[in-house]
Amino acid sequence: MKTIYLDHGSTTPVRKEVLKESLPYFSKIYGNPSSFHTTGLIAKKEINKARKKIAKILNCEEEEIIFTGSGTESINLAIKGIALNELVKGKKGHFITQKTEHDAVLETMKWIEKLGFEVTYLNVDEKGIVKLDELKNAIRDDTLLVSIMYANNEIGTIQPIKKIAQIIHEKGKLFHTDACQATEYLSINTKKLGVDMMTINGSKIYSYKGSGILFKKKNIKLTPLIHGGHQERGTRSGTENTPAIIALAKALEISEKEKKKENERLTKLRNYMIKRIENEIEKVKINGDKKNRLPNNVNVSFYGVEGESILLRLNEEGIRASTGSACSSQSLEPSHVLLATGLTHELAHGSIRFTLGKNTTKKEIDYTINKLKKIIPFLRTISSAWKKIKTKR
Amino acid sequence: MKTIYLDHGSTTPVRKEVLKESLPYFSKIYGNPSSFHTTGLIAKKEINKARKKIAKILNCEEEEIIFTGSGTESINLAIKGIALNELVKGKKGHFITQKTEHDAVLETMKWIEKLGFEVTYLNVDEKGIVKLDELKNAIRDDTLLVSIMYANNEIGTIQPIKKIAQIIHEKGKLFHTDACQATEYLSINTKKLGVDMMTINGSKIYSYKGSGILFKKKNIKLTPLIHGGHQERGTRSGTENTPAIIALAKALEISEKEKKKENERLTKLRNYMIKRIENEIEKVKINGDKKNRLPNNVNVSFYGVEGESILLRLNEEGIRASTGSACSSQSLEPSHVLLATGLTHELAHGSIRFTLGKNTTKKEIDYTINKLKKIIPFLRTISSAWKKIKTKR
Amino acid sequence: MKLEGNDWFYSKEVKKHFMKPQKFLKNENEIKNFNGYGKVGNMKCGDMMEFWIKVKNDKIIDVRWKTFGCASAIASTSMLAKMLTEKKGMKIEKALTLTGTDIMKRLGGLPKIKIHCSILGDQALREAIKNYLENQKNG
Amino acid sequence: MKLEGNDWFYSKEVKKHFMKPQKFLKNENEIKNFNGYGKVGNMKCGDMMEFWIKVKNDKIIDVRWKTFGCASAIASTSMLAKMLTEKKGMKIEKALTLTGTDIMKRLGGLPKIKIHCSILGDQALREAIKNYLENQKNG
Ligand SMILES: Cc1ncc(COP(=O)(O)O)c(C=O)c1O
Ligand SMILES: Cc1ncc(COP(=O)(O)O)c(C=O)c1O
Repeated sequence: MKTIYLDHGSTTPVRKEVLKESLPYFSKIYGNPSSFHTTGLIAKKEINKARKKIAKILNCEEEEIIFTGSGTESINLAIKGIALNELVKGKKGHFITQKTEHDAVLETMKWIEKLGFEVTYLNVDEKGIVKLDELKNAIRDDTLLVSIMYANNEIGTIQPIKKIAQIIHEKGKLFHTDACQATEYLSINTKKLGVDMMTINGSKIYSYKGSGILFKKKNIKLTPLIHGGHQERGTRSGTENTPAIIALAKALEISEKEKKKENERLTKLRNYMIKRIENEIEKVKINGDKKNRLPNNVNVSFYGVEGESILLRLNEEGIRASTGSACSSQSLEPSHVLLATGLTHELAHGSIRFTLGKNTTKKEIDYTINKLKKIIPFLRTISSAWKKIKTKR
Repeated sequence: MKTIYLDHGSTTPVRKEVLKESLPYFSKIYGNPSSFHTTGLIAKKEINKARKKIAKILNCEEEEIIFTGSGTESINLAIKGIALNELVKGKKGHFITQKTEHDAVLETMKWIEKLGFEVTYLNVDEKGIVKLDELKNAIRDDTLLVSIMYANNEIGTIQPIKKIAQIIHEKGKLFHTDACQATEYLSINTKKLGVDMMTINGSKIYSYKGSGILFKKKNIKLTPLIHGGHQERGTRSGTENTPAIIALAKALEISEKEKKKENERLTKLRNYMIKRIENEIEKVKINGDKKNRLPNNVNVSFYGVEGESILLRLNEEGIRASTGSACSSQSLEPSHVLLATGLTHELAHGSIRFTLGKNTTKKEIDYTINKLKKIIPFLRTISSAWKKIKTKR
Repeated sequence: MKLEGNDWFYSKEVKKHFMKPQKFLKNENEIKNFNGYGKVGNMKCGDMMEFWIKVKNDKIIDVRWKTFGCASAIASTSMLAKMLTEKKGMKIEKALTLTGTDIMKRLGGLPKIKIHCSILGDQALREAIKNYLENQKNG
Repeated sequence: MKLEGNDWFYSKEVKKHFMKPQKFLKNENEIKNFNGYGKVGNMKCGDMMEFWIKVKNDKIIDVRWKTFGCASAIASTSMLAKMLTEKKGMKIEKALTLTGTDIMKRLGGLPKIKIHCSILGDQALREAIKNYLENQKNG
C-alpha cells in the first residue's frame, strides 16, 4: 500500500537535494572546524559560507546566527539564556508567552517559574490569535522577554507577528518567536518581522533532525545552556555539526526559492480539502483560523468520534495524520491548543490534523477524503455519542 | 598530495559502514518517533533497537541511556542536571573535578560557581594522573558530584577510573566520567568501571558530529537542560535524531568488536612513533604517561620551537596534527593540560599532538617522522631560543 | 504511548477487534430485544460506553454495545462482547466477576497508559446487569 | 584563530615568508658583520625575537634575525627584513617610524588575535637601532 504522508507538521523527510549537498561532510570533509590545519579549515570555510547564505535569507548578520541541536534547544536557549543572565546576578524577572505555544516553550516557562521567575500566559481568541490588548497590558517594567510563536503547530494559526513586535518594542522589551512551523511557508525576514530572536528547526523544513537555528540580534547576550569549547561565539559549545549546518543552508535556500509558489499551491489544496470535508461529511468543525493559517494545515474535529480511532483507521489505509486527542499523547488531557481556543473536551478529543507537504497531491487528498467518508460514519455507527449529536444539532 | 590525518582526537570521519547503516533514516525512514502512525512507529522501533544494542555494550539498562546532541551537551547535562536539582530547591553544594579536564567540564564548573556552587579542582601529577589522596580528602558531606575524565584528550593519560569510583562510592557520592576519548579504545562496561554517569561522543568514534550519549544510572534524577516534548523520558526533549542514534549504535558495535585488536595495533604504532622521535630528534619531551596512555596518542614537546609553526609546516606536507600552543587557540595561554602536568610555558608552546586512527599506517608515521626531521631543525635554525637550549642542556 | 514491540501500536487482537468490532449496536430497533442497559464514562474524558444485555435464565445470551473512544476502548468492548457470548452465553454470577484485567489478557495486553482509561467495558456490563436486576424487581 | 577567507590560515604573503623566510641568521659567524642588536619578547609568551642590523652612513644596509614563535611572528620578522633592505637599505630615521601596522599591511593583513602578539619586529628593530646608537656613542 502506498503511504500518504499528511503529517509534515510532525517532521519532514530530508530533501534529496539537501541530503546530496550535505553527504560529503560525513566522511570526506569531516575536519573539526576549529582544527588548525587544512582539513579543519575546509570545513570551517563551508560552515562560514552556509552561515552567510542563511544570514542573507534571514536578512541579518552572520554573527546573529547560532546553530543548535534542535528547535527545542533554540527555544530553551532563547528563554533560559535571558532568565539565567538574571539568575547569576541574583535577580529575577517576568516573562510573557501565550497558551497555545509548543511544549518546548511552555515547559521551559514552567521551569523558570520554579526558579522564581514570573510568567504570564496570554489567552487566545477562538481562532487561536493572541489578544493584543491583553499583551499590551501584560508587559511590565521587569518583563525580560515575550515569546510568541509565529504559526501554531496544531491549528496552523498565524500570529500577527509585526504588530506583536511593535507593541513589545514600544515598551522597549525583547521578542522571541518560535518559527518552527512558519519557516517553510512564511517570510522569515527578521528585519521586516521585527523580531529580536527567532527559532528555526531543521526537522520541519526537509532538513536534518537534530538541527536548529537561533537567530539572535547581536546586542543580546545569552547565558549558554551548553558550556565548553566556545563554539558559536561562546553561546553554544560543542564541535560544529557540519553536515547539519550545510543541510540547513541548502534547505532554507530551496524553501526560500519555492516559498511563494508552494504557498499558493498548498493554500489551494488545503482549501479544497477543507471544502470537501465540510461539504461531504456532516457535523464537522474546522479548527483555527480559515484565513490566517499555514497553507499546509487542516485541523478538523468530527463530532461523536474520537481522534485516535480515526487516526488508526486512516493509518490502516496508508494515511498518516495526527490528533489532538489525549489518547495518542502521554497526558490524559486533549490538546491544550484546542482547549485554549475554547473547544469542548469532546471536540478536542475528536480532532485530526492533516499537514500537507511538498509532495502532497490532489489525488492523495481525494483518496484521504474518500477514506474519511467511510471511516467517520462507521465510527459514528458504533459510537455511543453520535445519536444524540445527530438529532440534537 | 595525500593527506595524513593524525588528528583523530579532534574528530573522526564517519565510518563507511556507519554511514551506510544510518543513511536510510534521512529520507526513507524519516517518521517522528513520537508520531502515532506506522511511519513514526518504524522509526521508534529502530531507535529502541539501537538503545538495546548500546545498553548491552555499556552493560546497563535501556532506560539508562540518554541520547544528546554532543559530548559537550552530555557533560553539561550530567553536571548542571545535578546542580540545578539543588538550585530549584534553593540549595547549593560542592563539586569536584580536576585540572586537566576538557573545557566542556571546566567551563561548566566555572558557570555553576557563578551560581553559588563550590568547585574543587584537583591537581594531577606530572603524568597527568589525578592524585587519589587529594581526591579522598576533597570529598565533603555536601559534595554532589565528582567529574573526572576517563582519558585525556591532549596527552592521552588514562585515569584509574575503578579506583576513583571506589573512593567516591565509599563516601556515598556520585561519579561522572567524560569518556569521549576513551570510548573507542578502552572498556566502557559501566558496571565494571563503577561509574554513575558517563559521556560518550559520536564525533570521536567514527560516528556523527552533533551526537552524544549520557549514560545515567536510573536512580539518578537530572534537571533537563532542554525542556519540551518529554523525549528521552523527559530528561532531554526534542525530536529524536534517528539517523544519529542508529549511527551511534553501529559505531559502538564496530568499535567494540575491533577494540582489542585495534588497541594492540595502535599501541605498537604509537610506541614506534615515540621511539623514533626520541631517538632521531634531539631535545624532545614526550608528554603524559608512557604506559597509562591512549593507544593512539603521541604528545611531544620540541625544545626551542613553537607549536603553531611546526603544525603549519606539517600541514604543508599534508600532515594534520594539533598543538597545545596558545597560538592556535583563542586564548593567549598555552594548554592548561600541559601546564597542569608541570610543563614550562616554553615547552607547552612547543607541543604537538598526533592522534592516530583506524587507517593510520606505519608508512604514514615514517613519512611524518621524516618530515619532522627536516622541519624541527629548520625552525630551530631560525629560532632565537635554540642556541642557548642546545648548549645549556 | 508505550509501544509493545509489535508492528502495530496495539496487540494483534486489539487490532482485530478495533478494525472489525463484534456485536456493536447496528440498529436502534435492536434495543427492544435486550433487557439490561448500562452506560459509563463521559465525553469529556474521551471515553463513553453503552452496553445492552439479553438475559435468559440468569445467563447473558446476547449483548450489544456502543463506544465513543480510542482503539483500545473499542476493542475492549468488542472483546468483552465476545467473551460473554462465545460459549452460548455466560452466567450472570460469572459475568459479575469479570474485570478489566480479564479483558486485557484476552486482548494480549495493553499499553500501560491505556489500562485505566480505556477498559470501561466491565463497568458498563455491571451497570447493565444492575439495570437488568432492577428491571426484574420492578417489572 | 579568525580565518581570513583564503585557502590558508594566513595571507599568501604570510605563507610565503613563513615557508621561505628571508635574511634570518644562518650562521653565528655572521654576527660580527653587524653593528646593532636588539632582542624582545620571551619564551613564556611564546614569542622571542633577535634582530641584527648593519648601519652605514645612517642607513641600514643589511639585517639578520632569529625568531621563536608562530608563523605570523616568523613571517613578520622576515617581512621587516625585506622592507628594510629592499631598496638598497633604509635610513635610520625612516626605519624608526616603521610600525607593526606597516608590516602587517605588507603581509596582506593578519588575524585580529595575532596582531598584538606576533608583531614584535618593529620593537626588535628599535632596540637594535638604540643599541647601534649607543655603540656609536661609546665606541
Ligand atoms: C511550533 C514548534 N515548536 C517547537 C517544536 C520542537 O521541535 P523539535 O522537537 O524538533 O525540537 C515543534 C515541533 O514539534 C513545533 O512544531
Ligand atoms: C575529552 C573530551 N571531552 C569533551 C569533548 C567535547 O566534544 P564535542 O565538541 O564533540 O561536544 C571532547 C572533544 O574535543 C573531548 O576530547
